[in-house]
Amino acid sequence: MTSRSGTVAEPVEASEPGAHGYRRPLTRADHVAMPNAQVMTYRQALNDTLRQEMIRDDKVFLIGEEIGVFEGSYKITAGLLAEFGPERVRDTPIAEEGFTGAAIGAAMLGYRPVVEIMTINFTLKAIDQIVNHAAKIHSMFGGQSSVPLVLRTPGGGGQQLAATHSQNLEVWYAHIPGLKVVAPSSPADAKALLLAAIRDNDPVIFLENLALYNTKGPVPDGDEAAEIGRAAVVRAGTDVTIVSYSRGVLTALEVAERFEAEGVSIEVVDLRSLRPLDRRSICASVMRTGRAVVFEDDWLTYGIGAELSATIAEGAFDYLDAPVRRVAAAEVPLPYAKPLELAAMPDADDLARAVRELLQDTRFRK
Amino acid sequence: MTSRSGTVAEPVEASEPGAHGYRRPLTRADHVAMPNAQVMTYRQALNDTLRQEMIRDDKVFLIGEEIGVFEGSYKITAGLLAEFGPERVRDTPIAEEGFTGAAIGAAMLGYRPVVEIMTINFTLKAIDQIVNHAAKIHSMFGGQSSVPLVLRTPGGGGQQLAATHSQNLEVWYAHIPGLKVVAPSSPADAKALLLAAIRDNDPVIFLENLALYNTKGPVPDGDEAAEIGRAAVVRAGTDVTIVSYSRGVLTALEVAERFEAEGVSIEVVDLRSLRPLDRRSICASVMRTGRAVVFEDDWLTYGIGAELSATIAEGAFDYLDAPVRRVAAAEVPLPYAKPLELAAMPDADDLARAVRELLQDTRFRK
Amino acid sequence: MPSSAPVTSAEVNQVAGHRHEESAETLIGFYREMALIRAFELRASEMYARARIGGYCHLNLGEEATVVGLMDALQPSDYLFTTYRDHGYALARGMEPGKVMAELFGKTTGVSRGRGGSMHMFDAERRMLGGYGIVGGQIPPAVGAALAISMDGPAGAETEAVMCLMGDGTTNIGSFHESLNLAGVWNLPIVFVIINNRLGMGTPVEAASAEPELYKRGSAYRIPGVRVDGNDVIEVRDAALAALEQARIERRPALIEAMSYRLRGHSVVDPARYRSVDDTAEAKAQDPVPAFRERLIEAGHLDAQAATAIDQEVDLVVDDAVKFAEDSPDPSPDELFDNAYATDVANAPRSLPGERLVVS
Amino acid sequence: MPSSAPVTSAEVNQVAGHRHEESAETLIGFYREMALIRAFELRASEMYARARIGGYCHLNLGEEATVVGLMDALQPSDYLFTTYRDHGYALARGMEPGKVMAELFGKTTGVSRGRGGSMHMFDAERRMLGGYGIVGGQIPPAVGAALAISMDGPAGAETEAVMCLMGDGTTNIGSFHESLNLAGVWNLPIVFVIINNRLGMGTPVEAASAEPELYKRGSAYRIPGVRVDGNDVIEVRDAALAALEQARIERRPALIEAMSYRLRGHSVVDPARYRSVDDTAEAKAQDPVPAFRERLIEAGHLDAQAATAIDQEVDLVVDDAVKFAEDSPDPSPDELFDNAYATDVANAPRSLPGERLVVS
Ligand SMILES: Cc1ncc(C[n+]2csc(CCOP(=O)(O)OP(=O)(O)O)c2C)c(N)n1
Ligand SMILES: Cc1ncc(C[n+]2csc(CCOP(=O)(O)OP(=O)(O)O)c2C)c(N)n1
Ligand SMILES: [Mg+2]
Ligand SMILES: [Mg+2]
Repeated sequence: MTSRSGTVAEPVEASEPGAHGYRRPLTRADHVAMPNAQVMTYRQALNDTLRQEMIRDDKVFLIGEEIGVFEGSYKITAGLLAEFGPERVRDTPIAEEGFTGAAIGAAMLGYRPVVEIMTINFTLKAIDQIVNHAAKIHSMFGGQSSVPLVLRTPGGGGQQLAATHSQNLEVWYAHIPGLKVVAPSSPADAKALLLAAIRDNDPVIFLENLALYNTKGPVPDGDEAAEIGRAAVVRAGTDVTIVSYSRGVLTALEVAERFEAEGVSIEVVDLRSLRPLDRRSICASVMRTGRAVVFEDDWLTYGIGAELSATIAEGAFDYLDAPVRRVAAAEVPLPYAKPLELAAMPDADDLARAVRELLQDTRFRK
Repeated sequence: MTSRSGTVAEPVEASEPGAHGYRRPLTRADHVAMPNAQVMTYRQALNDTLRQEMIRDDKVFLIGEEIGVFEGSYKITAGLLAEFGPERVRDTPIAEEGFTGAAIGAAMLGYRPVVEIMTINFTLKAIDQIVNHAAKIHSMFGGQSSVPLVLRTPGGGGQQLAATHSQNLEVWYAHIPGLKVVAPSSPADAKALLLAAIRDNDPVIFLENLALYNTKGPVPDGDEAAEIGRAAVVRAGTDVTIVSYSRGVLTALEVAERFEAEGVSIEVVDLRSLRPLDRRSICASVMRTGRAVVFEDDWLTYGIGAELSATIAEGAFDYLDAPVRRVAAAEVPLPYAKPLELAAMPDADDLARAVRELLQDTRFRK
Repeated sequence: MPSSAPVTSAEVNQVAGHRHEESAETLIGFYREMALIRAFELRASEMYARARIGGYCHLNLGEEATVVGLMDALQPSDYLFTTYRDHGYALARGMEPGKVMAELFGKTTGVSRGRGGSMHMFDAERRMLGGYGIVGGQIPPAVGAALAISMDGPAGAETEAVMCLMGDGTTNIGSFHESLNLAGVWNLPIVFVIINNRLGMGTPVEAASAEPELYKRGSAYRIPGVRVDGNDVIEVRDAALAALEQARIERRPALIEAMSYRLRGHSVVDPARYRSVDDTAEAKAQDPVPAFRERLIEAGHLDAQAATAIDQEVDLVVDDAVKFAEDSPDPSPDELFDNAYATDVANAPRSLPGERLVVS
Repeated sequence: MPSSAPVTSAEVNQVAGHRHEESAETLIGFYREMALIRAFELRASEMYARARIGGYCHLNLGEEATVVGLMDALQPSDYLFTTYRDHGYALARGMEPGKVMAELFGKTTGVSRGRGGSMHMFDAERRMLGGYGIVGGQIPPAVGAALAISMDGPAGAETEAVMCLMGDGTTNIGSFHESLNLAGVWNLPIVFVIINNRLGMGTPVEAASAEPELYKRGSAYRIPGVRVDGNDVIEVRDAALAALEQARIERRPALIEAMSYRLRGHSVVDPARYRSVDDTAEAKAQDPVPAFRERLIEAGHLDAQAATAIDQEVDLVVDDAVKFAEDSPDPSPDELFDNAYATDVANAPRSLPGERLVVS
């Protein structure tokens, strides 16, 4: 068995379970100069951006369970009911299929609903509406209608929520033509990608992560949207590429820091968009470094990392000095007990070990 | 644009849509000697096996929409209501979540339900029960209960059923720990894997394919179950490995025949089990041939082929002469119109072209 | 108590006061529409047998009176959501028969540009927001359209409403429940219509629904329900008018169950062997199209010759539709990625099967 | 008509004839159980604050009378399916407090071996077939258990039945509808119980359910419904007995709505700021545990001293439970793949994060 590094708790909101936060390594925001930026949490960036877009466009409205009176399970919508009223911050019964479908219908009539589903685990209840309806309507009806809808939902384990409440099922959505799937890793991207998602005319799955809500970083003023479909090199390096997304990027950056001390230069690619997938940026990085590790919280087989590994092996074949390494979760329903949860979930130590083995396998010399 | 080969229609059952069958190339059954085997359709093999298992074990029962009086949308359960009565061949209301969940509960009490969901597209309605319940119950409750359930469902496009009725979503299930997923490509495997699935104590997704039901092959007598988790080399070859499953295997075998005439020897690996995935057999084949093409009906990005390509690149890195080639469907909701459907779905010509390019890239010489 | 006492159609009509004498012209117009649907569906069946149409193909044969009655009650500004059994609704909502047939043929001139086929007719202009192939799939979006209307502005006799159609078998799926509850709790202008043709594929209503009097199912959401004779175009129309009025003015949802009879199999390829001779005979005996023709002749609105002239006229319309569809171009494979997305984005996949992954 | 007339609890009890005087011993036993749940939940809350318990943790505080009444009505051979709010049910169904606490602590001695945690208590022997965390997720499997019973053999007073619990908010999700319909159409021996604590997280019943009198929702499936005072342990127990009897003997499902009041937030970390001072005060005023204590003292079944003795006794039980949980071993990471599957198969994945893919 591997030993696990202890995690340092950050203060968590009362509405969040457990006390197992993550150490916040440097984020993208720390690496990129941002004029007119304020430092804030990922949660705050989401909240501000929702507010900003609701002010800008009165067709934008929020819909979901407990987003109004309760202010959201994870308090992302705090204060918005008071500001915009119950019609634009619409609390729903527990009926994910019904209200997600209703958001689709409203979108077909020109509204721009932002749906919150409490966690990605519950999106399964609405998946027929998401995949067989939202994703199909534009194309199947010959372009006569579109579904400008954003579905915000957090994924991720590590909070001792056990098997049914700790999944990372984004690969399912990332697989579906007609959907777009984005997964910001920093507060700045949370804002920029949410702006892009709300303004896009297609259904966008906006993946959040329980462990990111309290992370902090600078967020620029203004309203510059990100470009959906583009990855970002969030840390430049020359020796190894780590590709990840969402929470995984923080772990990747942490590991990159560790190796810097040893003189190993790691480049970190943040996917940001899972669909479309920016194969070009991923492969370009690996062409520079010749070594690749892909990192995700999800189960290994048929996960996001499978596509990444395949993409790299196919697109940068001649540049690879050794096979791509995948670091992902153990393939079991995530147990409740902390020692088992820690053993099952990939962490910085696991990632560092894989990087180290890859360096050895390729006889890396400074 | 690529040109598409015409397809030759086989007689289809009255309950099947369209007249667009597939040419039946040689199947595994034609290549393996089978004593005491009768030639029959894939449909008949399923029907016989269900009957056989219901006779053997009175805990086995069938449940699903229109499986009794209507004899099944695709007539897989024909005659069974008359033979076993409405309790063991249970017609249900249109309520996939309800009756799949009910099958789970019955399985927890010791029954062995075989659920039919008309097509994989409708499994989305039941997916919370499948993924958050059937797949979790054994592990999450500490092994105190198990869910010996088989969920039979056909996938696949090519019948002009349009975007919501033509999907291949098996990769979703193949991704989930706690589930087993099998996908027979021949009548013999349909029997052997169904026997295995029914006798297994875990939930097994049993993937059928609309285009396979009328295909024929020898099916051995007796009741030898297959081993879940093992792939099979269904055609031996030395120059290229094609990895596929379900209907794709037939296309792979057809292409292999084509190339044989040119003196290129193609090995075909039939996954049979998508979860667990038999990485060893896949990589062993590629280590022999040095060239790999993966073929599937599903969309390319994050499909089954992504995992296969990654697996090969990671497991047979030093044996590959060129990157793995993936042949899969164009990433659009499948259109109704035949020319568009043909353009979107991968066929033998597409596969042959990829094989030919791979041979060229690797300067293949006889 | 709104949830317990079943409301009869007579009551609804009285309340709303819609029962009035129809002019001969109106009635003849209804007959023409019913006859057109009948002719169109028979031709569709034939075209399927001749492999001009593929996939699944579900017909409205036997449901013509319901189709025409419902569509007549709608205002042009109302929104319609329906099922895969949608040809008749497309026609009665005013879509050109040629374009409907072209959709069945998978042609670029089809109402959904050949992308949707039989199950997926759509016409943004006529506010027919789709036939849907997933059982119950149309209901939540229909509720959402009603939600949009309710957000657009206050109630009133001139405001828009939504009509959402479904089969009897569909009342047993979860989305039915979630949707009716949402419509009830949010007070939305929507009329749910159950076309009870007594079967969901081969399953009788009694085997599928623990409460087989389906109009009563609204009681779980305080939505009043009414059962009407689906073979009576006027009764259907009046019930729909009353329900739509309630939806517009009171912003309260309503539920209508139209009792109907499927003349043939579930789809064109279903020989319906599971149906008894008696049952098939009864369906035929209740066939609304000849019955309405008879009724108009008896009432003196039409003579046999005029009726036959209509039958011939709609046959010609269908001939033209077939010709239009046949002459229309097939979509070109080059168009495969058209409308893949409504907003273009970077790196959207556009590879054809087997194409080399281009990344550099 | 079974679907329209609401049945009162009094009627049910009369019909089934269960209302009889309870012995002092029985009543005191009920109090002890209620007091135990109360003490256990308060300690669980404390242990959560001290980070001994993680994840989500939902308490039965305020629902003790309902919990005890329902569990008393069950035979040992009956099956129970419940929600994530399951500690009290686990205790009242006879699971050892130490093992329940150990589950909360994530220990190997927990009732689900530490795999499930607060939301997922399970005891095969006691036929408690699980707490379930997905809203409505337990309902279809519960119906399936009843289906299994119905396939096992004919009805009868001695046969098994299923009890399926859910919250008020849960009645709005699709699986509720599908499941009740299946139970109705298949005549299954199951009793559905809605614990109406007036809130689903922060949402009041009236904002979530178009028919807020939830016992009436059975009418859409011809399932008779009854509303009982969830603070009255005897009334709850009697309604459950009557419903179970009907399920056993007639193989007909039943629906009970127990009116209750959640004393605290939705889960231990919810400060419930959305609740008014009045509402919280009322919940407290209706608190069933002190009320029942009072009642027993007034009736002369207990004196204050004896009551206090019980309170102290259950506190000791909980002390022991905590000690047992604390002393129990943590699961070892080596056990991660235990029970990954019930039947071993070739190539089942057993890699730890970051391990090299071994294939040759
Ligand atoms: C979710 C789902 N399950 C099953 C099907 C297959 N199916 C198509 S139509 C149908 C019967 C529907 O019956 P009903 O609602 O009465 O409508 P009708 O066909 O009689 O108009 C079924 C089961 C489907 N399309 N979607
Ligand atoms: C499908 C699904 N949606 C949402 C949730 C989050 N959730 C957990 S409990 C709950 C409220 C349930 O309310 P109710 O049924 O009244 O039960 P109570 O908690 O009051 O006992 C919600 C929305 C969930 N667990 N599952
Ligand atoms: Mg029907
Ligand atoms: Mg509640």
